Amino acid sequence: MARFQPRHLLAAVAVTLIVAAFVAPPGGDDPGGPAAFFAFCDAQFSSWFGILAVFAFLLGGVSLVGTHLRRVLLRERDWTYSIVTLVSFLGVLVVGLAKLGGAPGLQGDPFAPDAWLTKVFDGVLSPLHATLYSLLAFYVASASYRAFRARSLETSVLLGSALVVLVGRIPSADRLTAWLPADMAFLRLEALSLWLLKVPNTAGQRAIMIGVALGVVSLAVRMIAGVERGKGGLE
Amino acid sequence: MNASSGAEPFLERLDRRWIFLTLALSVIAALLYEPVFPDRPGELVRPIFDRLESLAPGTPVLVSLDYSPSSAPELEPMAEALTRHALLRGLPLCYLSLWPTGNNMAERLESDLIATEHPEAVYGRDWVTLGFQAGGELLAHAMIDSLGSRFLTDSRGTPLKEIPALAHVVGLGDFGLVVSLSAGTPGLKEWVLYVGDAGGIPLAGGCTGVGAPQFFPYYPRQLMGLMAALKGAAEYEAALARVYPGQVPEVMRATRGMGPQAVAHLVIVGFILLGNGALLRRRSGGSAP
Amino acid sequence: MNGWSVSTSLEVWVGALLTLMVFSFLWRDNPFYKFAEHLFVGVSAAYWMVVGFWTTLWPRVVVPLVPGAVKVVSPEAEAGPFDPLALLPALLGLLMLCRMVPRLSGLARWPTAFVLGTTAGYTVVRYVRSDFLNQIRAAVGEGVLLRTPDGRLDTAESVAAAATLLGTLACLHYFMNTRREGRVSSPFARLGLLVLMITFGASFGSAVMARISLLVGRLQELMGSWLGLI
Amino acid sequence: MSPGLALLAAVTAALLLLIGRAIVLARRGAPVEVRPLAPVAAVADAIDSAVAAGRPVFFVPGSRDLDNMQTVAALSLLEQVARLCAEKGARLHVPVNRSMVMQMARSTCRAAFEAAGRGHAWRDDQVDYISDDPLGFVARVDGLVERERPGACFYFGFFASESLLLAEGGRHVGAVQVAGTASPVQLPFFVSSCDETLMGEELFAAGAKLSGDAALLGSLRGQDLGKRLAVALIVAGVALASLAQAGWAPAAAAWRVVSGLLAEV
Repeated sequence: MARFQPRHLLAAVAVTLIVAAFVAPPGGDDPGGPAAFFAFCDAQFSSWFGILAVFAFLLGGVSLVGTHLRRVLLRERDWTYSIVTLVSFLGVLVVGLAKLGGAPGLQGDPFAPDAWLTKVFDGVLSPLHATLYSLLAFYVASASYRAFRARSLETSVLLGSALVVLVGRIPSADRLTAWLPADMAFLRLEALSLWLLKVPNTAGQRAIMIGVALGVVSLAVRMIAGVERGKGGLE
Repeated sequence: MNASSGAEPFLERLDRRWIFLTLALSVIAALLYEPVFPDRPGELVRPIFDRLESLAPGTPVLVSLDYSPSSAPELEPMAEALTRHALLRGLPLCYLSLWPTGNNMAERLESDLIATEHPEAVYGRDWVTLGFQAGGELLAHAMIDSLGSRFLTDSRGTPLKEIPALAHVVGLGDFGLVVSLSAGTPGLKEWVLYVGDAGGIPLAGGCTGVGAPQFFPYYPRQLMGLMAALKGAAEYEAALARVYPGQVPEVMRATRGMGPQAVAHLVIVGFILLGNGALLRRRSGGSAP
Repeated sequence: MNGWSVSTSLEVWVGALLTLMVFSFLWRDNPFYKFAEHLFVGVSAAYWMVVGFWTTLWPRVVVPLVPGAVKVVSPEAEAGPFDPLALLPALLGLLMLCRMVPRLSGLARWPTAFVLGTTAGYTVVRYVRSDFLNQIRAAVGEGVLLRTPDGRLDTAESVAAAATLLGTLACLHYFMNTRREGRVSSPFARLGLLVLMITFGASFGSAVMARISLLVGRLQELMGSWLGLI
Repeated sequence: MSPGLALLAAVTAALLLLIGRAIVLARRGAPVEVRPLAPVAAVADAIDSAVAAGRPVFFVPGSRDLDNMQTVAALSLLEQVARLCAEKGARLHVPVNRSMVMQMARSTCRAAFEAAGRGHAWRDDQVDYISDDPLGFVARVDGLVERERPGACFYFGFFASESLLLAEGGRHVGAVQVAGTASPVQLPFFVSSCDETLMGEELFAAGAKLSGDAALLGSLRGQDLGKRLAVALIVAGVALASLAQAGWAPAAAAWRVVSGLLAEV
């Protein structure tokens, strides 16, 4: 057999986990014999991924420090701001790994209420998180202004359904279409908005999900068979 | 499918910062002057309100608080509205939760609402808190036949038999209505699949805006009513204010929260119409404004 | 609207200033945003590395391999047994770090292959169950001839079920990657695209409320706890 | 093994075989005629317009790690985009927010540049790790986009609310933007802000169409066979359920068995 290559390991691990999902389903009783091996893989491999991700942090950290250090040393554009990144990165790394502010030495929980790391999270990270998120309100407004234009049949349908749902969200907006006679009640704003979110929206979501499942299985088969491109990482 | 390029004169090339400024100023103004937009219960919310109105006093109502503080802004106003309505109609309330955070969500309702607005309410008679228990959908399913099989006591250690509110309750079917206020999993979906379908038990729900689209298909066959996002809560509050003027706070939480939302939606709809108006004018040969 | 009562808490001030720095980007790129951006990168990168170290590497690699280490974190704790199992992920981790040594960088392909293998292996069955079979079950539902509890034909719901079914099949048709020679895109596929456009318009519209509440929350923080205006 | 699990095993096996067989047939030369996909064509055009304007090309492979299949699909697309950038002499910049993605993206791009005979033009720090925090990552990428003013932006892979934050940033500097994600919740934001969008399954098909590789095109036919299987199951299920509802006894009995089985999956 050709020398055992990384892509053979990929195929072996993938096939093992697929079989494990049936031979040793999670929550089942503890299987004996060969199934125990599959149960072991199913349980352990995903936790190993988490461990590898932490090892990889070293590579990311080295790259981050390298990029910003080079920018400072070569006085590239915005190099003064790279100092902010370097100082804050190394500072928080020391504060967090050394658990400063909490119990003495390395004792206690790094995320304890009085630990400096928690103060950094509450004081710096959470306001930045909340504010970045809140930019979405502005971008939703500018995106809808530009994209919802009746240029083609497709964009007109996009515009129509968005408008019906948006106006439907304005309190007592259904007064706008309350004048419609009873037998045309399904055209009233609220009924239409409910219908859009109940019928076409459900149909579209289901088709997308079924398609994605097939795309995922197809990519998995290509990876296992070793024909998938983008495995530059394995060359 | 090309959604958004194409050179168009003035109004279409409007600098996006005008949109940002208008939106910011309108929301700031709404927060300062707190406009109230009267609302009316919609097709999905009215059945829940009517159901509670029709129950004979003394019929218990189950509210499952399946959310955490991060979703409280959208779901807690629903819990408050249901609590007010049940207490006004003399329907004993039973809080439980599939989420560990359910316990303190119940405590917030007890301290912030029941203690202040309904001091006359007596624990055990007017409301009871069973609290959180692990098990998710399996817990919900097991309670169909017997509540006592999983909750031997309430959250204060009192055996179920000694709680007047649950005197006639054996299984979930003995509740006038079961409502799950759900921010995710386990939540309303599990209640529908494991309780609504299986047990044939009348089920209503409350959900966040992002979660709403997945629940619309269940209405009305598997879900008799749904409060979706802050608007759903505001609609229930509108029904309460109309039927119980003076007995409920003049402007309740969701209705106040809908002020900035309504203003922001009006601004966004306004700009969309503006953009299309310019497009139509250009297409009909008129010169750009 | 009561008068101003500006907060005196440092944390509120830091949060408010950072908020304004990020908002300034809406006007245009400027030194304040650059500062907030670079601060955000440095603090958040380090924070998640610390989380990774103390929640994953320490309890699942260091302690099993060096049982005495547990005393460093909680002096009164008992040292657990030596667990050789932890050697496997640690070895794969060290192989990954060989990427930094040019001569050995080829060894890093093995942990990458392992990770890609677990991703493919875990994902296939999960997607076939929850996104393929369960969505097919939802699409079938209870068929299209639905009855009300008292046995009558529920026309409204039957029409809705039939329309949802038709929409799903049209969208699936639109997603067909290949086609028999010469067949131009069918009107059924065009219907599928229109259903998708309705889907995107409706879900865009229904997501606006959640985005607005994020902004409302931020402004309440600024106008409330910082400036005491509301 | 419970009946539900047996059904799941049967369907999984059927899909794996359908796709595997389609790949084998295609490698043996069976022709596969592929429906053109607008976003795929737009990728090459976007790179051309970036090179013409002397502006860089940005590629964001999603905001999750290698344990997400959408990230793996994005890295397959990255190989094609890197190949095109090498051939057309475009400056490629790949900001990433996971260390393992950084490592694989670097080796993928270096392999593509070397295959195009321009290995010397590739520097590993064109793939730069920013932060594991999705929002810290987005704040940085929006800043970079605003300052480097890329001519083309590609967003492929898993995105949460980062989708609109990135797409509006790129739109503001006038970049040609092509996106692709499998999450139905984020697709509306990409459709509204990008020039072209790969929807759901198309994210997994674009790499194959860009490469034109026989085996990969074969897998697309396999995906289509899977869709025909889904349509067949749906139509049969609806027919059976409707007949049962219409009161035809044998259908009702069969439907009880089938729906019971489906419920157990």
